Formats: sequence, C-alpha cells, structure tokens
Amino acid sequence: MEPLPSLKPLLAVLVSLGVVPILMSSRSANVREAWTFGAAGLKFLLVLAMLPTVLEGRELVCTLAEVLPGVAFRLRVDALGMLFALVASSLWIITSAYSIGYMRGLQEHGQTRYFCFFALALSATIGAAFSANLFTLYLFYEMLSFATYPLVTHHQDAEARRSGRKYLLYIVGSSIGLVLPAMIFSYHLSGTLEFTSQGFLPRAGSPVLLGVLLFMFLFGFAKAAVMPLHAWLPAAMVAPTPVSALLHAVAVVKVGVFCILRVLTGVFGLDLLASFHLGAAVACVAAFTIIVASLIALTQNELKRLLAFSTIGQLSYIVLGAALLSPKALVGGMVHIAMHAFGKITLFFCAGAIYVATRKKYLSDLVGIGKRMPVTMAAFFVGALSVIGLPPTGGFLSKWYLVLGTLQAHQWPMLLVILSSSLLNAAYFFPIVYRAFFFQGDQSLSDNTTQEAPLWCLVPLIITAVCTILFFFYPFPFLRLAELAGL
Amino acid sequence: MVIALLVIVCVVAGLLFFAGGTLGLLRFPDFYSRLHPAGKLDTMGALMVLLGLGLHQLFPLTLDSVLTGLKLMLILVFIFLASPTATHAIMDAGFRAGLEPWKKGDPRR
Amino acid sequence: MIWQLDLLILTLVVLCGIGALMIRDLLGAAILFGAYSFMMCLLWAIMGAVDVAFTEASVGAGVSTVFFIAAVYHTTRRTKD
Amino acid sequence: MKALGLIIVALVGAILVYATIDFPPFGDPESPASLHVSPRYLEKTLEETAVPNAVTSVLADYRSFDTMFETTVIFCAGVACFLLLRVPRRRPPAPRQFRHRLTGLTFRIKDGGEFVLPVREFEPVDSIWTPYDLIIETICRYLIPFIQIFGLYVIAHGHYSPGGGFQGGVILGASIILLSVSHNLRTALKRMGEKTSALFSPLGVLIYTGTGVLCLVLGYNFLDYQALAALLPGGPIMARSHGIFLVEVGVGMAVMGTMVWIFKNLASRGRYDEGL
Amino acid sequence: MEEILGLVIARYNYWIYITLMMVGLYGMIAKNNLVKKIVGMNIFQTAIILFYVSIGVKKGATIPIIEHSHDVAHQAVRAADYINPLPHVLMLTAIVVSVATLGVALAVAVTVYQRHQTLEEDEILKQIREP
Amino acid sequence: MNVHYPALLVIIPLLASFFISAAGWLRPVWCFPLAVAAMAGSLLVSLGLLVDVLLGIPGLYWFGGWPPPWGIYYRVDHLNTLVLVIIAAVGFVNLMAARPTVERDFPEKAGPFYTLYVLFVTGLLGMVVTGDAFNLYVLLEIAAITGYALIALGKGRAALSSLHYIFMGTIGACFYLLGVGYLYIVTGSLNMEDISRLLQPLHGSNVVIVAFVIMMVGIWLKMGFFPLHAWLPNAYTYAPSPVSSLVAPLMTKVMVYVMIRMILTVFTLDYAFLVLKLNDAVVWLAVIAIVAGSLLALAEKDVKRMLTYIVVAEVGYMVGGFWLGNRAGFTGAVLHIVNDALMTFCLFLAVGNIIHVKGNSRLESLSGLFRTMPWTMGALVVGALSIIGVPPTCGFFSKWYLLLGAIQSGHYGFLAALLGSSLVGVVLFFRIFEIGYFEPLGASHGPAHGEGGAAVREAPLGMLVPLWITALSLILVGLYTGEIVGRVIRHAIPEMML
Amino acid sequence: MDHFFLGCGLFLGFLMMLSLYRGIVGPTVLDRMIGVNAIGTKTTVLLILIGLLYHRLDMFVDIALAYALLNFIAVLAASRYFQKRKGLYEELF
Amino acid sequence: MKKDAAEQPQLELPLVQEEKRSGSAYGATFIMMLGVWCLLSGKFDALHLTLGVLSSALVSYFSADLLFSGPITGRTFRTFFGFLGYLPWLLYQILRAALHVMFLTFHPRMLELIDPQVIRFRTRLKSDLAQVTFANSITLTPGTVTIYVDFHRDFSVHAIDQVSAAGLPGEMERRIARAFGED
Repeated sequence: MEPLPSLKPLLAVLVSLGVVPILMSSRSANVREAWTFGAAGLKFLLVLAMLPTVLEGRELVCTLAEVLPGVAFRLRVDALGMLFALVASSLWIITSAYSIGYMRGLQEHGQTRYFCFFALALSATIGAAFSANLFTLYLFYEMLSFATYPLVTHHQDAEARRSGRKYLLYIVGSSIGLVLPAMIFSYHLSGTLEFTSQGFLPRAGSPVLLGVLLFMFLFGFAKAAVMPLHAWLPAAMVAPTPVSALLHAVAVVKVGVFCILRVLTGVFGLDLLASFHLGAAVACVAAFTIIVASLIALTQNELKRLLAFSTIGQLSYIVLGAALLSPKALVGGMVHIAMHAFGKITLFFCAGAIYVATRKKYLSDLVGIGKRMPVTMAAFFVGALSVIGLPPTGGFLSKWYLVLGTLQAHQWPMLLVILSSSLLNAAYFFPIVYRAFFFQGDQSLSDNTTQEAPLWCLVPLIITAVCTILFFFYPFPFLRLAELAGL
Repeated sequence: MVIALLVIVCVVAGLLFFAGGTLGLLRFPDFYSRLHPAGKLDTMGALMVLLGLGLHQLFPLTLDSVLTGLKLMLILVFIFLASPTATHAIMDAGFRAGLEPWKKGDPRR
Repeated sequence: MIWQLDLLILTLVVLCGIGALMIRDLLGAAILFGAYSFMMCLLWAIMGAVDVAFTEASVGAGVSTVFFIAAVYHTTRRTKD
Repeated sequence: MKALGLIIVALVGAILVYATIDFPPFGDPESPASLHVSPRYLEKTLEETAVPNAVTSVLADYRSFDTMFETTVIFCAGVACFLLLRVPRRRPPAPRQFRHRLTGLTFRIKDGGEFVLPVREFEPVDSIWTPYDLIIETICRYLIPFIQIFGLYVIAHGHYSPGGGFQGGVILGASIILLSVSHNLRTALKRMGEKTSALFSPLGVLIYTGTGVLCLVLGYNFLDYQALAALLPGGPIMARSHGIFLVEVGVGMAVMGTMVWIFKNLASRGRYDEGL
Repeated sequence: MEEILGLVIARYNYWIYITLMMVGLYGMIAKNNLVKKIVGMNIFQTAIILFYVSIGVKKGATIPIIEHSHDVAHQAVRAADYINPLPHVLMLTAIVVSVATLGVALAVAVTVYQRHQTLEEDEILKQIREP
Repeated sequence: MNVHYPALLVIIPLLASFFISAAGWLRPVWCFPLAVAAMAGSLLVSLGLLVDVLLGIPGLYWFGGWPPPWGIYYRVDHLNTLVLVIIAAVGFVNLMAARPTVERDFPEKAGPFYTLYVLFVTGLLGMVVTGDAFNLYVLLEIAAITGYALIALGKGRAALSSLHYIFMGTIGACFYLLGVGYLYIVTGSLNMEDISRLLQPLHGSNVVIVAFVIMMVGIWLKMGFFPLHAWLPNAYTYAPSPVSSLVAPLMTKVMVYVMIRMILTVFTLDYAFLVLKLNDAVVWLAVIAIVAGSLLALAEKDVKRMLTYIVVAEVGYMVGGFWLGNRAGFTGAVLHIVNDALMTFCLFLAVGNIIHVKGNSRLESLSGLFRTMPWTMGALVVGALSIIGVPPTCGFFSKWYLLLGAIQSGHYGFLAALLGSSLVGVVLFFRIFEIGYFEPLGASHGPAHGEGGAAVREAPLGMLVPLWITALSLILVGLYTGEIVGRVIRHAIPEMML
Repeated sequence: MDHFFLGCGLFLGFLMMLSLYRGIVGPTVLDRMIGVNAIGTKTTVLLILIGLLYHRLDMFVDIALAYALLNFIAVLAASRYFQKRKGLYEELF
Repeated sequence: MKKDAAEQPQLELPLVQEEKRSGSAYGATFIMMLGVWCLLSGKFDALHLTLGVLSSALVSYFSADLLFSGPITGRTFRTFFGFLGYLPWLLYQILRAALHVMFLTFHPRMLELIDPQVIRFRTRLKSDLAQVTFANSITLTPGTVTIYVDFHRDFSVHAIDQVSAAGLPGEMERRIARAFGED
C-alpha cells in the first residue's frame, strides 16, 4: 500500500528534543519535571495517534533531506517500528515518574542534566524505531550512544569513569569500526540503504562477503550485547537505576536488537539469509549467548548485575527469533521486545526501589525483604515470571511463539536451548523471591513493619507489573503489529 | 682611432690600478694598511676606467650620448664622495672596535 | 648574454653563497651576503634582465644587507656554525 | 641534522638534474618559453601601451594584478614587522640625557625633571650614544638629496629605462635609511616620522588599487587603464601609459614607506629611541 | 661522451642554479643558527630567480626595452631580438617577496632572541625543554 | 549578477585592509568595524558567486581587460565556489570571535592585527579563485607572510615556531614556484588552462614529471602532509587563539584545494593517474599520515596541540581521498575541505574560549569545565562528534564518501586508517570530556553539590555566539550534504572519474 | 672594441674573485668589509662594461648610478655596528 | 611631576643641528635638483619636465636643509669656486698617492717599507665642510687615512709610512683654507 506522507513521526522524534532547551533553562525542579511529563505524554499520544494507521497496514513516511544520493534522512513508521516505539514511549512516562522518586529520594546531583539527556536518549530511541533506512538508523543509534554516556556516568566517580570508558569503547568502537564500513559496503553493493521487506542487498553477492557483512552488523550493533561484545552491559549498571531500567532494559539494548532485526529483515531479507544458511549461523551465536549469559547470571550476587546478565540472555532470544527465519519465531522475537521490556523494567524498578528504601544491592542482603517491601517483591515476582516465560504474564506469550517458531523451522536444538534457558532463568529468579518471602534476614529487615519506597517509585512499578499481566490477556496491539511486520 | 687608443690607455691604466688595489688588499699585513690600497687605488681605478668608457661612448656625439657621459661623470662624483667616506668609516670602526694596528715587525694578520 | 662573464660571475656567486653560509660570524655572513647580492645583480645584468638587476642592486645594496646588520646588531654575532 | 640535510639536498638535486636534461638548451631562442606568450608582449607593447620597456608594460599592465599583490606583500611585511617588534609606549620614557658639545659631559635628567640650560650648547643623546662623526654626517647630508632625486627619476622613467616604482621606492627608502645610519634614528624620525612612513605604505597600495577601482567605476574591468581615457588626455593607449605611471607612483610610495618602516622597527627593536 | 659534455655545457646556467639551490637548502636544513638559516633561505630564493631569469635568455638578443621608440613608433618589432620579458616580471615579484620574507624573518629572529637570548636553535630548544 | 564579483571578492578586503591600517594610526576605533565590513563584503560576494555558479553563470574575470594567456584571469567554478564561501565565512565568524581576545591581549596593536587578518583572508580567497599559476604564488606568499606574523604574535615558543614555519613555508612556496617555472620552460605559458592544453603532447617529458613532483612536494609542505608536517603543530599551537582558529582551519584546506586544482586543471587526471601511476603510493602516504597524525595526537597533553595533530591526520584524509581517483573519493575530498574547515574551526574556537578564560589548554586545566563553561564545552562536543564522524554532523558525510571511495577502489588500507583514526578520535575527545566531566575526586558527591554548584565562568558572549553559530553550521551543513554534493560538487567531478 | 671590453670585464671579474678571497678568509669582519667594499666599486664599473657590451649603455648607467649611491650604505651600517657596540660615554648626575 | 614630561617621548626633543630653513636654500636646492633631473632624464617633453619640477620641489621641500645649512650668500658661491680651484691639485695628489701605494703594493719587500703609525694633530679649519674636505682629501692622498675627527677639530690619521706621515697637515690644509676662505 502507498505510504502516507506525514509529519507525525518527525514530531514524535522531536518532541523530546524540543523540550531539552526548556529543561536546561528552567530553574525549578517542578517545572522541569512537569515539562518532562508533558513531553512524554505528548510523545506517547503522537505514537498512539499513528497506531490506527499502522494497524490498517499502511505506513507513514516523512522525508527530510536527501543527504546522499539514494540515501535520505527519512522516517517511516511501519509495524515493527511502531511496536518498538509504543513500548519505548509508554515506558518513558512511567520511568519519568519513577526517576522523580528515585532521584529525589537519593538527592542525586545534576538532575537537570539527567532529565535533559534522558529526553535526548528517548528522541534517539524513537528515531531509531521510525528509521526508514540504515543511515537514519545509524544516525539515531550513534546519537543514543552519546546521549546515554552522561547518564551511565552520572555519578561522576572513578567507577563511573571506568564503566563509561568501557561502555564507549564497546558501543562506539563497534559501531564505527564494524557497522559504518558494513553500511558503506552495503551501499556500495546496492546503491541504496532503504529498508525493504525483502532486503536490499543484491541476491547475487558472494556468500562469504554476505556472511562477513552480516556478522559485522551483528556484532557492530553492540548494544544488542551479543557475546562476546556484552561486557559493557554489566559495567553500565553503575548508572542510576532508572537509567539502567529504561536504557538497559528498554532503550539502549532494545535499540541494539531492533537494529539487528532491521538488518536481518530489511537489509538482508529472510530469503537471502535462508539461501545462504546465514540464519543458522546467527542463531548459533544467539543460542550460545543465551545459555552462557544465563549461566553467568546464576553466579551473580549483585542484583543489578544479575539482571544485566539476564538481559543479555533475553536479548538473544529476540535475535534468535529472527535468525530462525520462520514467521512464528519472528513474531515471537518481535513481541518479546515488548514483553521483555515490561517484565525487565519491573524488575529494575524493584531493584531501584529496594535501593532507595534500604540502600541494599546484593542478593545476600535481600533475604527476608519480602516482609518489609511486600508490594515491591510481589511486582518482582511478576516480572520474574514474565522473564522466565510463565503464564499468566506476557513473557509466556512471546516464548510460546518462539517455541512454535523453532518447531516450524525444524530447529530442534534451538527448542532445547530455549527450554533449558527458561529453566536456568527460573533457577536464578525463584531463589530470590523465595528467600525474600520465606527466610529471615538480618536485623535491619526483620522488624516486620512495612516500609516501601516512596510513592513516586512504587506506583510505576505497580503499573508495569500490572501491564505485564495484562499483556498476557490482551496482547492484541503487539501481536498484531508483530504479525504485520513478519509478513 | 686616437680616441680608441686613448680609451684603451685609460681603461688599462684603470685596470692596473684596480689590480694594484686588489693585490694590496691581499698583500698588506693588517686591516689598517689594507685599507690604503683598497680605498685609494679602487677609487683611482674607477676614475680612469670611467673616464675611458665615457670617452668611448661619447661617439657618435648626440644629446643622449653626452647625457650618458655626464651620468658617468656623476657616478664618478659619487664614487669620489662615497669611497673615502666608506674607507674612513671602516677605519673608524676598526679603531672603535679596539683593533691594534700592525707595527713593524709584527707577524702578518 | 655574455657567456664568459656569465660563467665567471656564476662561480663567484656560488663562492659567495657558500662563504656566507660558512663564516662563523653573523656580521661577516651579512656582509658577504651583501657581496652575494652584488654578484647576483651583475648576473642579471649579464643575462639582460636589467629591471631585475636594478631591483637586486637597490635591494641588495640599500636594504637587505642593512636589515641583516640591524638584526645582527640587536641580537648577537656569535654563531656556532 | 647535517646528514639529513645532505640526504635531502642530494635527493632534490638528483631530481632537478634529472629534469634539466630535458630542458631546451640555455639561451635557445626557439624554446617554447620564448615563442608562446612573450612575443606578443614585445611586439605589442608599443602599440598597446606606448611603453617601450616591455618589462614595465607587462609588470604594470598585462600582469598588473600580480604587481598589485606584490606591493601588498611588501605592505604586509611592513605591518608584520611593526606588529612583531613595536613596543607600545606604555612605559615611562627613559631618562633623557644631554651632552655638552664642547666638554663632552653628559647630563641625565631624571623623570619629571626639566632641562633649563640653553639648548644649542647641548645635544640630546641616548644610552648608547656614539661620538659625533663629522665626515660621515656631512657627506651623507650632501648625498641624500641626490639619492632622492635619483629615486624619483627612477620612478618616473620606468617606461623608458630600467626601473620603476619598486626600484625607485627602494632608493628613496634607502635615502632615509642612510640618514638614519649616518646621523641617528632620531634625525630620520624627525624627517619622516613613524606615522608618516606607516601611512605611506597603505597609501601607496591604495593608489594602486584605487586606480584599478577607478577603472572599475568607469565601467571597464579592474585595472583596465583604458578607462582612464575619459579623464586623461591622449586617448586609450596613452591612458594605459598614464595608468602605468600612476600605478608606479603608488608602488614607489608604498615601497619607500615600508622599507623605512621595517628598518626603523628592526633597527631599534621597535623602541624607536635609538638604533643602528 | 661528447654528447653528455654538450648537454652539460648547453645548460650550464641550470647546473649552477641547482648548485645554488642545494647550497641554500642545505643551509636552511643543516645550519643551527637562525640567522644563518635566513641567509640560506635567501640563497635558496635567489637560486630560483636565477632559474627563471635563465629561462628568459635568448642568444643574440638584447634587453627587453624596445629601441627607437620615438623615431619610428610603429616599426615592426621582432620578438626574437629582445629577451623574453615575462620571467623578469615574475622575478621582480619574487625578489619583492623575498625581501618581504627577509624582513619578517629577521623581525621574528629578533623576537626569538629577545625571548631566548640566543640564536642557536639547539640552545633554544634546550631552554624550552628545561625551563 | 554583477560581472565584477570575482574581482570584488578580493578587492573589497584588500582595500579595506589599507583603510584599517590607516585607521590604526588615525582612528583606532574604526579598525574593527572596517574589518567586519570587509569580511562581510567578501562573504556576501562569495555567496553571490555561489548563487551565480548554481545558476550556471560562469564567473570569469579578465584583469586589465587582457585575455588569457596574456593577462591574469579569475575563474569561479563548481570546484572553488564552496571553498570561497567557507573561507569568507570562517574569516567573518572568527573575526567576531577574535575581538575580545585581541582587545584584551594586544589592544594597541589591533590595527595591524586586523590588517594582517584581512590580508590573510584576501590571500586565501585569491589563491582559490585565480586561474594563473604565478598569481597563485603571489597570493600564497601574501597568505603566508601574514600568517607568519600572526603566528609569531603568540607567547613563548611562538616566535621560534613561526620562524620554522617561515623556513618550511618558503621552501614549499619556492618549490611550487620552481614547478611553475618548469612548466613555463616547456610550455611558455602561465595560465593554468593554457598550460594544460600545451602539456598534452609533453606527458613523457622529464621536466613535466619533475615539475609535478616538485610542485606536489611544495604544496604538501605547505599543507603539512605527514612526513613534511613538522612545522605545523608548533606553529598552530603557540599562535594566539584567534590566529590559530583562522590559520589552522583554512591554510591546510586551501592547500589541498590548490593540489586538486593543479592536478585537475593543469596536469589533468590522465597524467596524474595514468601516466605517473603515483596514486597507490600517495594513498599509502596518506594512510601513514592519518595513522601518524592520530597516534601523535594521542601522545599530546595539550588540547590545542592535539588538535593540530588532528589537522595533520585530516590532511591525510583529503589527500588520500583525492588520490583514490574515483568519484566518491573526489567528492569526499572536496566535501571534506569544507567540512574539515568548519570542524577544526569549531574546535579551535572552543579551545580559544577555554584559553581565553583559563589561560592555557593543558588537559589538567580542563577539569570541571562542563560545569563552569557549559556552552563552550557543548560546542566542543559538537565539533568533536563531527571529527569522530557521527551523523548528522558534517564530518560523517565526508567520511562516508571517503570510505565509499576506499571501498570502491578496493583500497582497504585507507579504509582501515580512516576507521582507526575515527576510533582514535573517540579516545582523544572522550579523554577530554572525561576530564571536563569528572571533576577532581573528592568533590564529586554529596548534596552540597546539588544544582549549579560551582559558578559558571564562561567566555564573553562575543566569543560564544560565533562558536555556536559554527557548531550549528556543522549540523546544518551535514543535513544539506545532499544539496551540496548534488548541486555543486557533482559538477566539479571530471568526466574521467567514473 | 667589444673584445677589449669583454677582456676588461673578465679581468675585473678575476680581481673580484681575489677580493672575495679577502672577503671570505679575511681574519676579522672589518677585513671582509674591505673586501666587499672593493667588490662593490668593481661591480659599478663592471655594470657599465656590460652596458657597453650590450650597446645599451644608457640603460645600464642608471643601475650603476644606483649602485654607486647605495653601495656604501651597507658599509656604513656595518661600521656603525662597531661604533655603537663600543660606544663610550661619560655620565654626570 | 610635570605632565608633559611623562607624555612626551624622547623623540620630540629639539636637535642641536636644527637650522633655520631659508627660502634661498630651497631655491638653490630646487635648481640643483632640476639640473640633476634634466641630466638624468634626457627627455624634455612637457610631461617629463613637469614631473621633474614636481620631483625637485618635493626633494627641496624634504631635504633642502640637508644640502644648505644656512641661507645662500655670496660666500656660498665663493666657496664653491674655491673648491673647484682646489680640485685639480687634489686630483694630482690623488694620482701621486695612487702611484705611491701602487709602488708599495707591488714592491716585493713591502713589509720592510711600510711603517704604519697613527698621528694626531689639530687643524685650524673651522667650517664643517672644510674639515670634511680636508679629511677626505687626507684619505685620498698619499698613504694616509683619516680615522677620526672629533669636536675639537682633532684629527687622527693613520699613515702607512714615515714619508706620508711627515707631510701632514702641511700644504693641503693651507690650500683648503684658501679655497674655503678661512685664511
């Protein structure tokens, strides 16, 4: 169907960029946060406004400038992008609320800067979601990398400095060193970078070349944390928790996998991948990442690090979903973006709430905390369920499609991988919950009074937990979008 | 023909003076005494040569050639003004710089 | 062009140039540089470039050597090479 | 450094020698350089510009644009020396000294002091005062006017004989330099102050450029002296000749001013009190 | 052998210009004293002027000032009778440039001396390294 | 449009410089307004020329009314019109930014300073627009001599560096002149197009080969191409900041332009690429230049000095890009002339602001600058991102074309060098940002530090506004790359490059 | 006559070479000055000889004149150097 | 502390040599310059003569006081002609001097012949011009070079040998005194 020219995508991208100057100039914290909320709400509404059109199967296009011959700075809203944008923009509202609670609760410094870069990062995320071509995608990808650096190093201490270095080294190094040449090579081969449903790379390329290109993309988008380029993610957990939550459960890492999905579907196309058996190779890498990340997660003691490794594993599900090259698996992978986002953000919110309320971040300290923070831990449980992939949470749904996909693709080993990984997930999540509710911890947690985190922290995590469950029963928009995208 | 002869005589004499000046410049023992030939003989040589050349180019006798001859004489005048002054300046400089004059019996410098 | 004179003066020019660079005294170098520009002037005249010769004469004799000496006057004569 | 120098020199020399083998022989009248562009200059200079000196006509007419920038280069150098060396007069002036001409005694007047003795008996001197040299001073006094008239002559006769604005300007400048060298810098400054010389050089270049702009205003191309026929008598060809003259005057002024300016700055290290 | 000799002799001016240029270049690179380097620079520049002027030379021609301009104003002028004026014009410019460069270079050298009290490059560098 | 535009382009600043010089003695207050007027004038004229070129009107101008090859002529075409605009624009904006520093550091020499400033820009403009090989030399010397003086105005080691620059610059200019002489001796002409026509049958001659080599070496010396770069870092580092932000972005770029102009117009591509077959060697030289420039930059402890080494590396980009010999590489090189001028200009301006406030630009004195000088550092970030090559800043697009060129010609060494130097750029700049961002340990945490802790001590507004204009132009130029390439540079690509 | 002048010119050139010996070798700077000054005078004469050889003396005589006028500026400046550097003065306060 | 003392730079101080400029000096300079111009120019058309007049005026404006330090009087002319009368004798002396030095130069045992010495004497010549003429004449004539003339009219002369030294101040001074009317 004919794409629909529209300015809405651009507005959706720019709305958070536009508030940055206002944020910077406002002196009062309340005004600043009001603006943040306003922008977040507006953005969400803009995305929602585009949803019906996309659900009809039409696309919205906004071309800004033709920067290179055959390469325009162009935004296009299709189903996959819509799915991702929906997740990201809705979570921004919630995270903003949570950030207020977290930042005020901890009396963090540099809050203005924090909100500015947060807004910037969101712009980049939505932009990446709506990118119509590889160039635009790369632009927003890089923008996101640099916008999140101040967030990751927000504490401005030696550890933050170290992690910041690692973060940049991995992210920027891989994107400049691998993606950029790969992109230019693709351009060289085909003269365009526009995503198409069957991929734009010429059919007749040599398999070796295509393979190299594919792996350059796969590892180049290091935000997806495919092993061995995953080390930045645990390191980046030094950031304030809302940052970890949104960026490392939603924006940054999801942009990574989103990019990989885009590359697999829009640049190479599933047929091309299938014809050279490249999908299987990617799937192997993903499977390796899934298993190893889960195993490492088992050994972690710090809650956020555990979540980080869990994220690494979960992200590879999505990659795997695409790499299996079957429609069902693809749908599963795409839906998993949304489902994992809600589930994982709940978990991070919980970790943050615990830290705000008790300043504890090690698992060993959390024994018995369920008595003190029952709501939080309940939400944690829901999140954990979703990540493991058990009903009645959204995570089940996506995993279900993945499993179906493996069956459809006759990839028995991958089925095994998914199942065993689910077991491992359960193995590291359940003990936490179990010990939190049914064990007695040290003195500070044992005085049976309920003492939750501030309301600004609590409400968001409840919302996300509820959403997680809700999506099990009502997954329509995501599922529909994923199916549209998978066609 | 007479004029040509005269010219040749003048010029050769001038060159001789020049040669003497140069030789003196090389032979004399010290800076002060070297100035004597350099200052005097070169001036004299220039005088003779220029006279000779002026005489030579005066023919054919036209306004231009006369003027050119006069210009040559002007050069001569300037040389006569400038050359002793320069000699004096150099010698003065030597004295101010504290250079000891060569005395009889000293080694050459 | 008068090739005999030309050759002779060319030799002198090279000698002057090398001399100006070799002398271990900046004032001496400046003075020899003046001689160098005399030679150059002659050379231009021999090759028929009267305007260039005139320029070289006025510049070499009137200006550039004086500049050198002024600069040396305000700095130092000492040089190691 | 020496070895490196030798290597580089040998390398460059080898390259140049390699090229020289293919040169047309020295002095060959049939060489391309003598056949392509230059014959027109020689053959047409009288017809087109009424200037027998081909060098002048090429310099100031055919390639006058080059020459304009050449003059600008000189101007640049003047400004550059000034910029680098001139010491701004913010410090209090050095103690003034006076020397009794007959006895050779020198008085130093401290800051704020006033000199009350009759001035003619005394001469102002500097910290590096040198004895009065009668011979040099007198001879140079007589020489300088001649040098100046000669310089002006050279500027004016660039059309017919070698010379022109640049050479004349240098000679004029040299006359002032000679005054400074033979007397002292103060005398030269009194005759041609810092401001004068500093204004002379832009003024000279301005005359040059202004001539060009005048042509432009009159509806011709920049520096197309034909345009001056509207203002000067003698038709377009003589207008070229006059245009060349105007330009040469500009060059002369600029060069004279700049040479003096550079010398003053160099000779006194920008202090303008006393120098070489 | 004779050919080579002929080659050498026919271009003797060019060989000298190369020699001079090498002398100047060597002076600029290898000399330690800044004023010496400036001398080298000037020699280098004059070498190029020599080269250009040599281009202009024509055997059997006279200086590029047209003769008898007043008497026979429109007599045809034969270009072969006069030396090529174009290189002279260019070299006038080059001389001017070299004087300008000389002035600036000397001014800078004086400034260097004022700051470091020496003109020897190695000593200055030593001063800079060990303040 | 006005037929006199090509002439006015240089005449306006030239005339103005004389008036500035005079005003310095008579009415010092007028110096700055006059300089601004001059720069604005030539900026407007250059924009007019750009419009002319876009409309397809040839910008030809015969000086003195003499037709080439007898007279000198100026020529504005697709290749140089952009460079003209950039030079004029950088000159104009930098002049604005220079005022506070000039008035503070050498108020009594403002007149000569502005004179030389304007003359420098005049020289560069003339070099770009001229069609005569010798005229180019004269203008080169104008730009050089003013540059020497302006650089020597700096403190400390500046004088010595300037003297070295004088030596190297003179050698470079003389080599160029010698090359012109060699061409003249075989063709008898000085007009670029005329020479090119006459050179066609002479391609086998030793003289032409040597002329080419000597000319290239001379130009490379002037632009600081790697083994010949030794003068560049010191000269640019110790110059006063308004000077380095003028000279560093423009001089090297203009010399790259001159190289391209010489090869395209005088020697023709056939000669450079097919007869001499130097292209591989030169590209490898460029690779070395890029690698060496980047590595040397890594070793530096002073931001300004680091930037100068980046300039060295960037020169490698442009030279290499051109010598790749294909359309993409050529486009990249020409585009990079524009972009790199803007980028380095932005960075040098930012560093100039830092020096204006802090007194030096050593790494350790940068600490906490994001807090005290947020605007300056913000612009520095934009410039840095552009150097690194992050879209949508303009640096990305030229790098894109360069990389594309490298891929198309199969020159993977160049590709690797480009990518590597981008990565080194990341390291370099994030080192700076870290220092500016992470304050000295011990003072980092705690509520006392809350909102707006240390006082903001920014550079004067007169310096910030030009800086941000430049920073924004980086992004703007980036977004309009398509237009620039499509409407201007594409027409400059010679037919042979396919 | 031309041959004679040419011979004279060559002889003068030879003499210049000898003077240059003093200029290059001459133990003190002042010796060099003498040598160079001697060369200067000879140059003036040689210029006129060249003019005669070209049969265009009227053109060359200007150069020679300029030379005669300007030649001694350099010598004067150099000697000035010594006058100034060794300048003595008495002072009375 | 006087205000103008701080403001006025050293350069503005009056010079001792400052002379009153007189109209006749200007006129004389102008005529002299015009003469020289005509000699140099050799072109007598209107344009060049106009230029000549302008240039001469310029030079006389600029440096008339250099050439003539006072007004032109009959004495100026007398001095001029006296000087002309002195010239032939001087030329003769110069020739003698040249021959003498030539003799020394070419003498194989030159070192034995010469005996450099510095002699000092005070002259009775009063005017600057006369002293300068005397000094330059000394320089040009046999074996003697003026080293220094100081303010007290003390001459230091370097003589190359005894013979030369003996002749000073001698006849030359007398002739110059006569020429300049200072008897």
